[in-house]
Amino acid sequence: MATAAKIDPAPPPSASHDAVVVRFAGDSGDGMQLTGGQFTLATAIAGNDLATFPDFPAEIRAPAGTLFGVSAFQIHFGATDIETAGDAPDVLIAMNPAALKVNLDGLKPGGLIIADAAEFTERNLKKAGYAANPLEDGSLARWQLMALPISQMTLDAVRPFGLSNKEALRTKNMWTLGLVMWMFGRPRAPVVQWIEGRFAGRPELKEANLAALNAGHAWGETAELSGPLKQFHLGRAEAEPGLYRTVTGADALSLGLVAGAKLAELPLFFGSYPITPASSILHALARLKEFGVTTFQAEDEIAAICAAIGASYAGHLGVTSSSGPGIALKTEAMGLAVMTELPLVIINSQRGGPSTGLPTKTEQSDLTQAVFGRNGDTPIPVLAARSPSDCFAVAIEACRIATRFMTPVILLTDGYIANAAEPWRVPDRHDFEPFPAIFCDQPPADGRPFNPYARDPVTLARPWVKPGTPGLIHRIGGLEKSHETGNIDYSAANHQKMTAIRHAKIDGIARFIPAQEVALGEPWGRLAVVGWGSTYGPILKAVERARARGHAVSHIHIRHLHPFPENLGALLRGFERVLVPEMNMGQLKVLLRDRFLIDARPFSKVSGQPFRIAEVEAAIEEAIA
Amino acid sequence: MATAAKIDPAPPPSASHDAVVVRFAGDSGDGMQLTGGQFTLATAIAGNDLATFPDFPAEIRAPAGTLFGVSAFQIHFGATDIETAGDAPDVLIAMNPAALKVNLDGLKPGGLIIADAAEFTERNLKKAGYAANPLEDGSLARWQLMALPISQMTLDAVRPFGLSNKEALRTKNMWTLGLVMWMFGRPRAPVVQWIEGRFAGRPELKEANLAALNAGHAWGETAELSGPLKQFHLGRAEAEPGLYRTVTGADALSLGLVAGAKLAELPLFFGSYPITPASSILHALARLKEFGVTTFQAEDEIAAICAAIGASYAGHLGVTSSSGPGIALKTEAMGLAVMTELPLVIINSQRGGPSTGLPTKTEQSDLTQAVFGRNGDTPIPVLAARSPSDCFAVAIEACRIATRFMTPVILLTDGYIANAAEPWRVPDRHDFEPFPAIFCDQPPADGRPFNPYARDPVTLARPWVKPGTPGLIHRIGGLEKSHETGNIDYSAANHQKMTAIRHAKIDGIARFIPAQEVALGEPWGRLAVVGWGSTYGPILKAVERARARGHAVSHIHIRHLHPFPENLGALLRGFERVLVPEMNMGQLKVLLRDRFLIDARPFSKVSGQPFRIAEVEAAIEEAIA
Amino acid sequence: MNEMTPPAAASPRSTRPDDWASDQEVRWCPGCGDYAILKAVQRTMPELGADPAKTVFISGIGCSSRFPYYMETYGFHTIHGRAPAIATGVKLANPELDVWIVTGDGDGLSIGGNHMLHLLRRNLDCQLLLFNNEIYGLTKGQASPTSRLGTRTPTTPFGSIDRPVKPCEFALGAGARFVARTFDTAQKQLPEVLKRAYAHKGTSFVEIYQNCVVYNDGVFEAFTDRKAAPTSQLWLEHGQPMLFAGGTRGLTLDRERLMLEVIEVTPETLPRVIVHDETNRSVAHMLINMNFPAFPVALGVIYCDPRPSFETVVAEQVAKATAGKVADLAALLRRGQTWEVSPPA
Amino acid sequence: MNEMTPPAAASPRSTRPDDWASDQEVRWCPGCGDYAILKAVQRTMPELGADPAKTVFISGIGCSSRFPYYMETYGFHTIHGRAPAIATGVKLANPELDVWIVTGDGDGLSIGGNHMLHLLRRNLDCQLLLFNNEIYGLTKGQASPTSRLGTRTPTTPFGSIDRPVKPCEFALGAGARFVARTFDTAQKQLPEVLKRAYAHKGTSFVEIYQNCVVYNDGVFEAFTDRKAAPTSQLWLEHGQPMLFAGGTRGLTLDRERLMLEVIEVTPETLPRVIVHDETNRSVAHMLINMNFPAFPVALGVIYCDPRPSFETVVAEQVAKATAGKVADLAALLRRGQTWEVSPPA
Ligand SMILES: Cc1ncc(C[n+]2csc(CCOP(=O)(O)OP(=O)(O)O)c2C)c(N)n1
Ligand SMILES: Cc1ncc(C[n+]2csc(CCOP(=O)(O)OP(=O)(O)O)c2C)c(N)n1
Ligand code: SF4
Ligand code: SF4
Ligand SMILES: [Mg+2]
Ligand SMILES: [Mg+2]
Repeated sequence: MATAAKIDPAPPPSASHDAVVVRFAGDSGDGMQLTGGQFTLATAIAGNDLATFPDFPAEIRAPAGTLFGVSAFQIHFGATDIETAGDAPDVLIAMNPAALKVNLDGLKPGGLIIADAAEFTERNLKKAGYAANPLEDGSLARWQLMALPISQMTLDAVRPFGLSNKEALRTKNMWTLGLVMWMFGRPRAPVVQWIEGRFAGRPELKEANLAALNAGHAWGETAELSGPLKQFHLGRAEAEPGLYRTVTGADALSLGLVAGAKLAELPLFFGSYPITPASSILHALARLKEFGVTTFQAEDEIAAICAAIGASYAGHLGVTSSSGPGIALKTEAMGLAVMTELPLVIINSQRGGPSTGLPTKTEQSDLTQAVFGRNGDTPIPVLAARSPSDCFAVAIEACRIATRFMTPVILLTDGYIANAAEPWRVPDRHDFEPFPAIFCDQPPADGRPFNPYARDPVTLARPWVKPGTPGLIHRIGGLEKSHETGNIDYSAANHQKMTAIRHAKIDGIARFIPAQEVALGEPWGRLAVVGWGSTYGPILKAVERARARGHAVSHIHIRHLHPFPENLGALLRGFERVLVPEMNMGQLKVLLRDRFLIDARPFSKVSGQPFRIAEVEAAIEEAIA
Repeated sequence: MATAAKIDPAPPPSASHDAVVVRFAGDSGDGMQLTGGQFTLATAIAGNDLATFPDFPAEIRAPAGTLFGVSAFQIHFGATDIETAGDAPDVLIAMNPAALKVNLDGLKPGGLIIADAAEFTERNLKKAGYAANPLEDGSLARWQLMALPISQMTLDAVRPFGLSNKEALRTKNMWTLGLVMWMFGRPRAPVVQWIEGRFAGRPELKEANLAALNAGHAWGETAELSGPLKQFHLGRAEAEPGLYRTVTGADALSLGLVAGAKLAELPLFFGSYPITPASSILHALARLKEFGVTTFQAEDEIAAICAAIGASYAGHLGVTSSSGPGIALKTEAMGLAVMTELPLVIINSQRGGPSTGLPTKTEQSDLTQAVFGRNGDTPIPVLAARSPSDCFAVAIEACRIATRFMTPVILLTDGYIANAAEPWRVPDRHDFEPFPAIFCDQPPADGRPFNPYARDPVTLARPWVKPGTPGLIHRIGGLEKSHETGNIDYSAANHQKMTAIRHAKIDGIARFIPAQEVALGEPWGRLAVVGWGSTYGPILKAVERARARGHAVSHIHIRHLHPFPENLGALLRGFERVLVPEMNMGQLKVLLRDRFLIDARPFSKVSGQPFRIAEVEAAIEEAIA
Repeated sequence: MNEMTPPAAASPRSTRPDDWASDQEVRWCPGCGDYAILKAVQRTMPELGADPAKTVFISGIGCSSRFPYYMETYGFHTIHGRAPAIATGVKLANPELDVWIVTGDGDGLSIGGNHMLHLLRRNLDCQLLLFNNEIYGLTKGQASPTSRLGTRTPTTPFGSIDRPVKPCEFALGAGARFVARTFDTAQKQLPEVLKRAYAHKGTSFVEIYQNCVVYNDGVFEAFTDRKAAPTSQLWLEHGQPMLFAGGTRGLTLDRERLMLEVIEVTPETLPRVIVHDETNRSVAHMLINMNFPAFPVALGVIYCDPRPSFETVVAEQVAKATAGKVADLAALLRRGQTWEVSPPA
Repeated sequence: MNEMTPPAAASPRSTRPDDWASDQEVRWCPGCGDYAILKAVQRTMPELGADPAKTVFISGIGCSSRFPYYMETYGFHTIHGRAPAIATGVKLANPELDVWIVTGDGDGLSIGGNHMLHLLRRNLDCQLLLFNNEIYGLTKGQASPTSRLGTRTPTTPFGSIDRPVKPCEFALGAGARFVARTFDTAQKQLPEVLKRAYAHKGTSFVEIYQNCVVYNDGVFEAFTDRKAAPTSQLWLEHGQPMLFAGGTRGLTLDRERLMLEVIEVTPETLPRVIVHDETNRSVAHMLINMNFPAFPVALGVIYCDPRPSFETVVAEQVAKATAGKVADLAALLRRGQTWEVSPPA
């Protein structure tokens, strides 16, 4: 950008020069999620790597100015690989007193606060529980403070467009965005383009938003530069060549399902019932009818999974998706899918529990439920995505396993991944091997009766027959069935055999999945830090730092949680100690100890927030001590 | 009995002289369960110890003569401690060809077959899939055969009472019972008494049944005694002094709940939805209104548990009960009970799975579900009953833990225990310590606000307040709540704290339960055979035999499965090896390995049938080799 | 895996009742009303010109729900109460299939009431046969939601006290567009009702009174009995006056109290007898609510007023929403703003 | 643990609306119709002479289901759709409590439809308030079972195609004995309806149209609007003719087609106007099914015809079944045949 040359690069207020954490915080109505999203896009296009963490209240629209109505969006970006949304912000934008109060704790010592001074009115201060104005009473001395009358400056900037006061104030997020974009030298073009599209029908709003954006930007350029406001220069992150976009986990998962169905050459049937944070997948897929996607908003989660089972039975790729309480409701029907050996993908966007718990907070406390949570011996493969973009590949893998092995598959993601965004190299058609589904559509050649529970000797999958196929009429159901004919059979030997087969089929999947890799470090050493799911970023960074301090620590991140990759046991035995950081009370730990009889030690965090790198670092230090 | 003296005691056809296994098998319509039940009662009264195994078809009334319509009742009884229903029958009563075919496999070599020859007609043979009559073609040479025209002899005996042919034939089970009672010198008085009560309104049926019973008995007394039919003499089993009756697990569990509620000084609310094999508890309790028992047949399992939660909230002891698919449906609501910390007893009468599975067959495959099967970190104590009579004490223990610790409790029983009968020493009021429930009914003295999540420092239980209590108005729900006030609180620190408290409360129960005992053997040795639930009998007997052969084997049977007794880890570490026989694919094994990091080895049987002693014996031999 | 032969001819052929009987041994109690229904269905299928391979029977759990095993068609014996939900997935995935749901009073109205409600309001094209024996057969005789007040069962030893659901009334309340009622041994009329149900596009709700000989024997006898039939059964026919008892009695509307009334039919009173209009929802409610024996039991097609069926509307919306759109996955993946990272020079 | 003071006086005292407001901050969106309902309820409770400590509000999940937090009564915010089941346990355990259920169109009619059905047929004594905003508020605006055809939401981007449930019609079909309808801003009539609901012994089903300003703003405006009110609202009163538009129009029955009809009221036509009889179920169906704007929207108590309530019948049965029986646990344990094993001599 032209302006960049004019500015004297000053050291950023953060300790690190190649990555910065910015947190936008304001009232639910202040548009912080939108501001964050636009800044994310501009940052991605500027060539930084990044990770985001939207952190919004459970209420739809909480009363203005309250503490529980604060909505925040954090972004971590820089010239290096970014794997977490950042431990502690370098910069905090606080649009009102409540936003300041709720978010101050996390701010780095010496970090920069940009506050809308116009909103620090007596009324708002009181709502936030401040006795005195923190912008004035010296209580923020540990940080750098820029108190600007943002609301006022916005009103001035948009005056020409004749908006109501309320409408005019709504553009203050654009003013702020303009300022922050100037700070980090982000291109304004993508935001301009977005504003033009969004307000195409309301020219006065379009102009006002553009004006606010530009005014904020201009203010940065022209304001007194000796204050704490500095422009940062961050190099481009190194990235594999290719075409990039940003995706949230929910986006990538939806796209992965569409791609998975295409690779399987099947229409996709998605049965779901709204629930936070799973709904966004349903929302995304509902718009993709031209890709052969049928979405069905069912009356409840039971109907949703049952309809998906029905669709799979009829030859579609049935998928269902939910969270917490909704997943609990699906467990009976999961058993039916196991018994009838039909393909099915069950997506669990984990959130804080127990019960209704913390609907908008993240957690990984449904792993043991996924592996063990059904009546009977009822094995189901379990996969987990580790990051927003990873959701794409994991969704495809779930489709592959479900159709190839005729089995339900549970895919675990979580509230953090679902909402967080990161740059994603758009895959092309050669990145994934097709796995066309094979339907049995002919009776046996020799006139022998057709056996719906005859099995493929390699995968142990039973044949998939679409009702409607002449000559293959048969019946299935949830009662134990003869190991060949599929007719009801309660005999002792048959049940023993079928139980064994159901286990062997799922255990055997281990032979058809990639060997466990080491995410960072040697395949041996003093300590393996073993994780799964969305803790990938903090664990990787923490291990990186520990290694930088010379420790023989490696990071292993498991995608296939049931069955485990065949080499996992041997790999783990190559380490003296095993540490398992999880956002639960120690669930992967249970699986590892049971399976490999190794002294895997849990490191638990159950606060509804992702791990901080420093927390994992400290746990590593303790573990190797 | 007078007749006993007349008969020359002959060696029984079984190898063992102090215990015998008899299996009654016939068509579903032949009344075998009833016959078995009456024989059981007479046997108990005769002073033998015993165990039974009713084994009936899933169909309500299968077409006569078919293989799948065969219903069997096995009883093992003798002068020694009887802990299983017996590996292999010594005597098989086969009322038709299908009954013979289905049950012949298990019969001991040299065992006795008593068959109703009159039913071995061409038509019946064909229905059972016999090409030739096995009573005549020599195919039963390995066994001793007594083919009698029982139907014919019954018709002759009841002719005077003017019954229809159909009605008359219905009494043939009494003829058979009479014969078998003669064989084992059982007193007929209790059966006579039962017949008189049952047919009080139908004198002709009463007389006919009595006549049939006596005719069968007389036939034994007068028939040719040189054949395979011998009279057996079994001494009385040694038993603790006291008053005895027989109970099935379902009986004992129902009585235990009534007793538990009484010890807690609470009315009992039982919400359930019919399902095999859990329904019998609902049936039993529905008749006990005078004991302050409210039963509620809900529209489904979800409503059943929810109504029980509502009743507990209102100050009753809420209990719910189901099996397999029904338990799966309750998991969401269990989370609510954990979050709101209300007492609740959840009874799972386990049956064969997955899915609808094998409704009438037994299994213990819901243990990991009980421990892990919920969304979120949602700990619930888990108990298991080991025998029909043990159900009484375990039900009381479940009530105690639920009310004392303000928590749902899962009680595991299974289809085998539910239906099987054994002698039970009727407890008296001193056998169990009362544990009166304490309701909080007063606001804090000092005018401080009432905190529904304030805790008892010892048990960590929160106060139980009945709605209706003045001054203690408050609100609860399934969202995460502040650790004191119980108001909604999603903050990170609070969720971390509440998660920890919920775990600490349940883990802490370990301090208030009995230490783990050794069922048989030393608390150290080469091998610990560790079991839970209904495998108690076969494991005990197998360990007894192994010990008799000089092996350093002990039997440990766990009632408290979560949390484990505090000494369990140390106890198990005293053994070189640990073998875990289970009627599942290895579930307790998972818990033991995770918790104690010991190389517990599974021994699995998943056939819908209880273990045979010999199977466990063989596994022991292999494990110590 | 089974080896394959060359494709069989897939064209529908005419069938005989036997072609619809599977090789599975029928496992209901001797004398159970389910046998009669099975027979009637197997007899009717050929007349519908249906194709066994294109027919799917879907059921929940219960004695009644064993039905699919005995039909030589595709069959899915699912879980308790959920057949409507599974059927919805099947039919949305392949609208070409003839979908029949078989359920019981417990399966359909106790645990499964909610799915029934939503099936009916969505109006998925299928036939739903509810075998109402006013009891739980399979689990050995507990009270069901249709059991009459006072019914003594193992769970209601002192008599049932929950007021029973009226299945047809519930169906109408849920928005059903086709409601019919018949009984197991009505071997003449049952097939006719099945034909009408099959012809109706949308969810055809058919309540079939079914005798459970073991646990609830004879509860319907008072009106299903051959002797009682003329005076106790009112077989409805669209466009025909509501007559019974051999035409000697009829139904009329008491226009003051807005209620139905039974009248003796004479040439003078005949014009007062209501003519059955299947599309009149209000009259349907009244017919369903008539109390026996003060009134006869209304049987046959009580209500039929078609609306577009769910899977049709879904298909139409898909057609409209996708018109002119190309399913370009590569383009989809690139949607939104993208940027290029070029290989290092 | 809290320390205890001597027992407080438990006698009901007269209350003011403020006494019914809890100390919890109300967290609905500014402008949400839920506020008006809350206000009306808090205003009505004193008039009922109710006792806060004997009152329990039970809800499921949804914006509407947050209601109990704001009432200074006992409250239980349960799980999605299950409030009726929990309420059943509460009321059976303690019939003395005044039980109120608050639910939404999603909570009560989507996931919770089955429990609603069984609550209504059993007729548990409680008030059920269904806040119908024709949308899922809490989960951010997806279509609900009452959303109108064509409603565009994140899950129905091309318009909703499931035919909506009519809550009152469903309630009647489920056997409800009290059905009323009103709306959030009807601050005059809403309390009257609540009083009637409270007075009715049995399940009082009250549908309350409620405006969701964020996701479904203004869907009821056409008839709730003050200006439209006279011509669009028909407030029913038992024993009164069904008049609206300031008495210039009324409802009559077309006795040929057996359907309702709107007529201009003149002294001559007035006798033809139907007089509202709350106990007439058939007319209730017709009133509920009237299509707006061809017909006005029927409001107030549409149907009320009490039957014994569930917990009463349960209690009666218990009394009868236990009359003269003693709860002798020791005897119970000894029931059936017993034998004595004596200590070794
Ligand atoms: C989730 C679940 N709950 C309970 C059961 C047990 N169950 C099986 S069938 C049935 C009732 C069947 O009644 P109905 O639908 O009337 O069928 P019928 O046997 O009378 O034909 C019940 C409660 C089950 N299989 N699954
Ligand atoms: C088992 C379960 N499924 C889904 C959800 C998510 N959920 C919460 S409220 C709600 C719908 C609420 O709609 P409604 O009852 O109409 O209430 P409103 O918010 O409109 O007042 C849903 C789907 C949940 N909490 N639990
Ligand atoms: S129990 Fe009743 S419904 Fe079931 S098969 Fe037997 S007679 Fe028929
Ligand atoms: S989302 Fe709608 S229903 Fe919910 S609080 Fe906001 S306005 Fe009210
Ligand atoms: Mg039934
Ligand atoms: Mg709503």
